[in-house]
Amino acid sequence: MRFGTMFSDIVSSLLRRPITELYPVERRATPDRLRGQLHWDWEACTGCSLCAKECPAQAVDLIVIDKKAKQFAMRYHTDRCIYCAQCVVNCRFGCLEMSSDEWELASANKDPFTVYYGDEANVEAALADRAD
Amino acid sequence: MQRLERNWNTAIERIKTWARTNSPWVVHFNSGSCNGCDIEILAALTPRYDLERFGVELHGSPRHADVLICTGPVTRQARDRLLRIYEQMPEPKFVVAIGSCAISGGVFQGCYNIVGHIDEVIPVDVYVPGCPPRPEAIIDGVVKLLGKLRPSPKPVIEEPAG
Amino acid sequence: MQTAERLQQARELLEPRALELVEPSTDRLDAEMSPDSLTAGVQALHDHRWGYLSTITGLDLGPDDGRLEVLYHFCSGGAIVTLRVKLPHEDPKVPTISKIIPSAVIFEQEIEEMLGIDVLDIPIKERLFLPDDWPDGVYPLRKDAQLEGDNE
Amino acid sequence: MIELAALLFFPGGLFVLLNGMAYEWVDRKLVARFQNRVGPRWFQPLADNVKLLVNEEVIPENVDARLFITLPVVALAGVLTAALYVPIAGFDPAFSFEGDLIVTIYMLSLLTMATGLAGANTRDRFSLIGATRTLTQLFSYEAPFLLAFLAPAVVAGSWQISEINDYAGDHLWLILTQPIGAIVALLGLMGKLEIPPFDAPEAETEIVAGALTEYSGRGLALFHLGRNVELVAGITLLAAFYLGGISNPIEYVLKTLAVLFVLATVQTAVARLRIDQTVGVWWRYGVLLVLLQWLALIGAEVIF
Amino acid sequence: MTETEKFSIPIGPQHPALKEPEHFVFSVDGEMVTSASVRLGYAHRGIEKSTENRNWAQNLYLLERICGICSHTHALTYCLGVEKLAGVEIPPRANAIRTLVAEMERVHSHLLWLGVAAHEAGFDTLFMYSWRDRETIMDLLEQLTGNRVNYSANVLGGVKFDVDEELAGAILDGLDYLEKRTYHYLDVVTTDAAFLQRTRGVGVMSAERAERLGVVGPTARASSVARDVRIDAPYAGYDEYVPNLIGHTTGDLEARFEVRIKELFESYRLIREILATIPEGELTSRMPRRIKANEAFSRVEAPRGEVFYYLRSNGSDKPDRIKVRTPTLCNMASVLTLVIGQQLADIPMILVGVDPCFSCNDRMVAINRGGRSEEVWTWERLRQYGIDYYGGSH
Ligand code: SF4
Ligand code: SF4
Ligand code: SF4
Ligand code: SF4
Ligand code: SF4
Ligand code: SF4
Ligand code: SF4
Ligand code: SF4
Repeated sequence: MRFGTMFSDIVSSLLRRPITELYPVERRATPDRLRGQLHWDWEACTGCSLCAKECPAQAVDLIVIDKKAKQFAMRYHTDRCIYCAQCVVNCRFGCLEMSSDEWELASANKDPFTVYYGDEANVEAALADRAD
Repeated sequence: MQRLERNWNTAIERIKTWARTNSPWVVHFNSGSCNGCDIEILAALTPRYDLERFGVELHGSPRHADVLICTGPVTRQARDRLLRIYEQMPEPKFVVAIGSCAISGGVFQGCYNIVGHIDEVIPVDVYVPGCPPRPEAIIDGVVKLLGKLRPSPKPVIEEPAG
Repeated sequence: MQTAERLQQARELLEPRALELVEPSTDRLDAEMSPDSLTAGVQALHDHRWGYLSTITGLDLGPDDGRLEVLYHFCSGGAIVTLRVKLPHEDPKVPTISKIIPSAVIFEQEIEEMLGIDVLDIPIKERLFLPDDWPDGVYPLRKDAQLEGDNE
Repeated sequence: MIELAALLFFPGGLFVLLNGMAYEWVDRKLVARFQNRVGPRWFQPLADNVKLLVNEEVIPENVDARLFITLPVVALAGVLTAALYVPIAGFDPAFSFEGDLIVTIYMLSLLTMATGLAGANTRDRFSLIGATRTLTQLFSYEAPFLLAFLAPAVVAGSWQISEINDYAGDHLWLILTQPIGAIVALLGLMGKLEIPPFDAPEAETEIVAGALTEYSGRGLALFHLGRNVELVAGITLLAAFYLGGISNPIEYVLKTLAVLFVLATVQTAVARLRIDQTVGVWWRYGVLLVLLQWLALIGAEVIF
Repeated sequence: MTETEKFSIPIGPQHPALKEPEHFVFSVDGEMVTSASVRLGYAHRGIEKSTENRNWAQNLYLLERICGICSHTHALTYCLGVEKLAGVEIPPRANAIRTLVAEMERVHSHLLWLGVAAHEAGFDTLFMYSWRDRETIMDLLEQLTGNRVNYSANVLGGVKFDVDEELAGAILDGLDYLEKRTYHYLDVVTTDAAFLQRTRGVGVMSAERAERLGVVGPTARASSVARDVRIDAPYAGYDEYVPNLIGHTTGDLEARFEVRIKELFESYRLIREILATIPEGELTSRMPRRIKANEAFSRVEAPRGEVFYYLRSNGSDKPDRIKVRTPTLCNMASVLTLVIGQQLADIPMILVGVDPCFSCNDRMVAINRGGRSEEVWTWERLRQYGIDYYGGSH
């Protein structure tokens, strides 16, 4: 039984700089594997929809614009996504990737949480579809 | 004379805003989360991230708090508690929803005992997606909340519906 | 003691009381019980200090079978013994085993609440998981339960 | 006129408040550094208090509203009065008379009493428990604390703070001759301020925020400020009595900060005592130790 | 006292640390506790039912989120069960990586628990330091898996990622630091006077009692019940990487601290062993999307004790029934039975003693005498009552 077993820690901390990282002033590099926002390469996509099918949170939708011509758009909800990467695993064509740098997604309103991917015409078509 | 009064009023407003943005005291409520977000919030208070740098203090009583930090989807049983805590907080009050399930239900969408996400029960000021968001992302959310307060202090939030 | 030995011991204990014994894999022994012989089986395991009650699972076997089933899982080392009781869909009743194993109450409460299985003489009848305003007679784990929100 | 200014601004009122906030910052910063983190910014206590002052004050239902509002005022007024008799900033106390030591010590207790009453008044269960604990603790440390402060008075042969201060300045530091008294006084002060390990009355893990659970806005701010003033007055007294007196601002700053440093160290290095343990510690050891020292003092008087 | 008195222990609904809020109600006849019940459900989301509406892959992530603290445990238990159902053998390298993550999770969880327990005891400095050091393992987990909590390391049939030399080196460096710190914490919890007076001799549970009640995990082991699924029924990589059983005989709170901290050393050893001898090979096996009708059990040793899953498939791409039994529920059940027939005055010790986490135990009790005015009892008052009741020999 002793008193003040943490004393050594206290003294050494007083003499050292705090361990605190000064985020947001300093931003530590994030590991490569970090799972942030999802990105989609529409050129490689075949439209198999496997990504959407096994998404546990209904966070991705594949919007078919023109099936024959392989024209697709993708709607992705950053606020539903649970960053599990099942969609990345499922895609056999490697179209999906999770950014290791885009994880500061906080926002004061929900608009930025719905993201459309695809080339311009397709996104517009998808948006128009939604407006109806 | 009128100008003096106006200047005086803006000065007072400035001071109020300054004090509020520099002293956000928080209270935390888990309305059915998986604990993942909760431990990350706690982690944000510990030496590595140290939210006290921004004046954030964790309080147990909603009466002392300015900011309610919510995690998790809202379960049927927790709904009333959430409302009650929100009502107990003094004005002006702010709400931060942490984690995908607090914003949209996340992975728990469609479970039978979930009544919805936080902003279906009380108004939310800042959303922080992630499952769970990293402590830095939570700090980012807090900073965004403070930024939101800064330009013009937000007037009283309207009472929650229901 | 090896898993096989443990299972052998359990087999000896349950043989006289079970309707049927099967070993689906090397670490398992399943004993089909009738609601009446259940307590005797549990008592036998308990008296010989065979393992501990891990949990009780209730399940709905679906419209084809039309029955409910309650599984009592006992673990000892690597061995798992399961006592299975099949019950009718209408008015299902099992005796409580909490007289023998008091810590079973919580699991029994759960099957009552989630599946509407009447556990006779259970010491506690209060709600455990479901919200206070949950409607009576709705048992979420039954296959035919009508639950709002549980779409998809 | 000058007296009024002394009362309101310096060394009374405003100065003590600012001083209190500054010391709160030092204390929090030290604790943070001891825990290897950065800690609050220098204006943190100011921002906290201003914010509380401008925020809405919720008056819960079924409390005595008048009491609810006046208690914080009484608490702050009490400690501010106490501060007038203490050599703040190294100047002679604003007021002084024979026996002011006793008055000061009781004025310092007023804050605790008010806190307890405030808790009892709000009827919230956490507040009630907090109030009970606050008062229990008050009764347990009060006697040894008082005795520890009276010992210097006895050797100085006066009940007047300024005279004891002068005496302490002229003689060997009392912390050397009366070490036990110094320790008991320090611990008593920690008990008064409800800082760890004596923070059971507001143990966040157990009873949310103790007696003040239901307070918000202005009331909470006043209690906070009261606590800060008490901190200043307390450590000033301690430094004046046990660390060789305080006669100029430099001495004041150095000596009070030294006490504050010790306070912060002790508070970081220990775990919270349960309330029954707190009471036990005080009655079993606190009183005993002080009495021992008294005996030694009397013995010394007799021999020399 | 003939009226029935009811005690209820409300657990702060807002609770920054962890754990689902729970609510105990004790009925008392005079001095004797006649029944005890617990109210869960504030965090009840209806997960078990929802599994029946999701396909096998989606359920992995749903179940992982039963609890963020042992997320990998739940995902692992589920994967092992599903693989058993489908009869899929997973590659040895995947098994080793699963074991690696499981042990790293144990490290994070035990350090977290140490911090929270210290915080509950009012020892914030220990809380701050243990969480500071916990960041080391959190960083490593993030580097390895891509997320700090809810790692999603598993897929059905294997794991998502590999460890390379560089990562292994980083992990080993982290462990060296943590090991040094862990010795220090062991020293703190076994010698610090202020801390020991809150833990030594508190909440003692005898071996016989623990055995009978089916208590699991470190709580059981601290009462010298040798129960550890990793040893009793090895899963994943544990038949190659065998942990030693850490036990203690006194069964009090101090013993539980010691067991957990000593388990950390075991975890460090296992992690080092895994990294040194990890087998080469594939990371995944093929999983069918539909699984033939079958049933399986799956047991895994979570940081807090045994997790038990029952899984049943019906030939579709969705499960027919999944039953989850978490260690906390199991230990909770034992609390409730332990108190029946006990003196009122013993309740606090029993609660504090059996439950592995204290966050809610050190709160308070409200007494409702026959439905009239609600009298409030503090934890302290109850404890004081206990002391008085036993003649104040304390
Ligand atoms: S392999 Fe993929 S793209 Fe091809 S048919 Fe199957 S699901 Fe569709
Ligand atoms: S990461 Fe997971 S939750 Fe997010 S879109 Fe992909 S599958 Fe869905
Ligand atoms: S899984 Fe890949 S290829 Fe298939 S729809 Fe999704 S992104 Fe396109
Ligand atoms: S967002 Fe994810 S980590 Fe947070 S509570 Fe929900 S499931 Fe858990
Ligand atoms: S004491 Fe309880 S309420 Fe306070 S921070 Fe700790 S866990 Fe949360
Ligand atoms: S784990 Fe338990 S409490 Fe949580 S949702 Fe499932 S049944 Fe409810
Ligand atoms: S035992 Fe259960 S509740 Fe506790 S941390 Fe693990 S998964 Fe979560
Ligand atoms: S500390 Fe124990 S009793 Fe409290 S919430 Fe956690 S598991 Fe439940």
